[in-house]
Amino acid sequence: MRQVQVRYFAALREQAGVSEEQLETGAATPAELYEELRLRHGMQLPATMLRVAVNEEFVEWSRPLASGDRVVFIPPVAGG
Amino acid sequence: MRQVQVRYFAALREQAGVSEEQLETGAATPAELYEELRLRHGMQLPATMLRVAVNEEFVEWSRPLASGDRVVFIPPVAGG
Amino acid sequence: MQKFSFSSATLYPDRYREALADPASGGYASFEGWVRDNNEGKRVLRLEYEAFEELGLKEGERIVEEAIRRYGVQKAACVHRVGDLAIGELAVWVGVSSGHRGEAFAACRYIIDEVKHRVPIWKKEHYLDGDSGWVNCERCAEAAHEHAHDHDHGPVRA
Amino acid sequence: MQKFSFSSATLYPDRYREALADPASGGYASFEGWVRDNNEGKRVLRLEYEAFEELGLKEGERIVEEAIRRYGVQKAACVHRVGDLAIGELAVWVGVSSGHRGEAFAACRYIIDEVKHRVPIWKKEHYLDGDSGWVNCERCAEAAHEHAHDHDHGPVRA
Repeated sequence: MRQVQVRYFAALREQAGVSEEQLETGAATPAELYEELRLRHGMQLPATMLRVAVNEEFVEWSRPLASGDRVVFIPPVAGG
Repeated sequence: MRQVQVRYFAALREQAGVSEEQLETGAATPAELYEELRLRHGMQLPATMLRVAVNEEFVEWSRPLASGDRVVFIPPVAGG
Repeated sequence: MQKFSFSSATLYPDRYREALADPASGGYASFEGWVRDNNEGKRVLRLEYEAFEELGLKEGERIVEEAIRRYGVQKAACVHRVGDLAIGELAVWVGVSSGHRGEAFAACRYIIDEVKHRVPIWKKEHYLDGDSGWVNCERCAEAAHEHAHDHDHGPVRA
Repeated sequence: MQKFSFSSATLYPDRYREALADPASGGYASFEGWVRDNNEGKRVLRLEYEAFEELGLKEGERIVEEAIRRYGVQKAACVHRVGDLAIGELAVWVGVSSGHRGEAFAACRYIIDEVKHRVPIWKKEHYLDGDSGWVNCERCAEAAHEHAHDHDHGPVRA
């Protein structure tokens, strides 16, 4: 099990009903973690619509997770 | 003979040594008028490098001149 | 000034421009995004910008540096508002100074295009009809509605 | 504001921009031309702009109207300085507001390009070496030198 921090923004924050959480997870990658959290929070956005960042950098969904990682799932952006 | 007003700007003003003059001319067109003024003022810029305006509008060099016309010879511009 | 930054207060382009001034630069191109009163046929009353600032700062700075390198311009910067904005308020500013105007325009365009696509910023519009939505996230909205609907009829959370 | 104007005093882009603000416009592109300290390898100390204002106003307004029609933008304007300018001073400002940024950039570019080629404005640069010259008018300068030379040795005027 790994201890990770997850932050939520925008539509995901509203769907998760929380902006940040610390959690213990068996997920080995962000992809697995997102599936776990979708079930827990009822988020319906598929991962294909998102990007993911770990420790404030964009990463692949298959990057191995480590304890202490800070994970952010990024819904479609709309700056400007 | 026609009575016309001529204004000079920039390089032409400096070459003519005057910024405006009223004159009597036998020139029937701006092209003829410019040749007359080149001789009088020693301006060496050929008409091919200039444009000409009469009564505050660009015109052809062959446009007939009338008494009371306000003529401006326009050296290469450089705004901005 | 920082190449990319966020601001929760009003933006002042005149101040930022001074930071880009350079005696060797003859041209300055800038772009500003203002809050419009309409989007896709709906009347917008106000909006909110939310950003993942830690990553946004890095990605924004990368974009500005790419533009400087790619177009050989002198200086460039971008500032993006976050928080609540009213109609007509300035949401984003981009400025580029350069020896030549063609490059200034191209770099400015590059920065605003990339910022819109790559920087983690989200815009929520509040409409006249009482509805609201996250822009570019139609399926997010759908998902949110379905979720709310499910929620009315029973718990969906673990 | 007037679509095109001349000013013999400092330009204030922030004021002009306000005149272009429109609740339906989400994008604003602007261009500023600043006085550079160099041109074609020569150090420039200061410069003068001279304009044939009566015709310049008409031609400038035509250019701005062409840009609005051609690119379908909301509003556009241009202000050009005349008189003596120091290094770093603002010589020309162009602003365009539009629903879409692509059109705003294109219209802004069109206006500055056309103004530089069509509006009767002349720029005289004063160089560090004591020389001066009318920009884009190399043969004018030559002609002026030859004239001055002739003049030293005898009258050339009728």
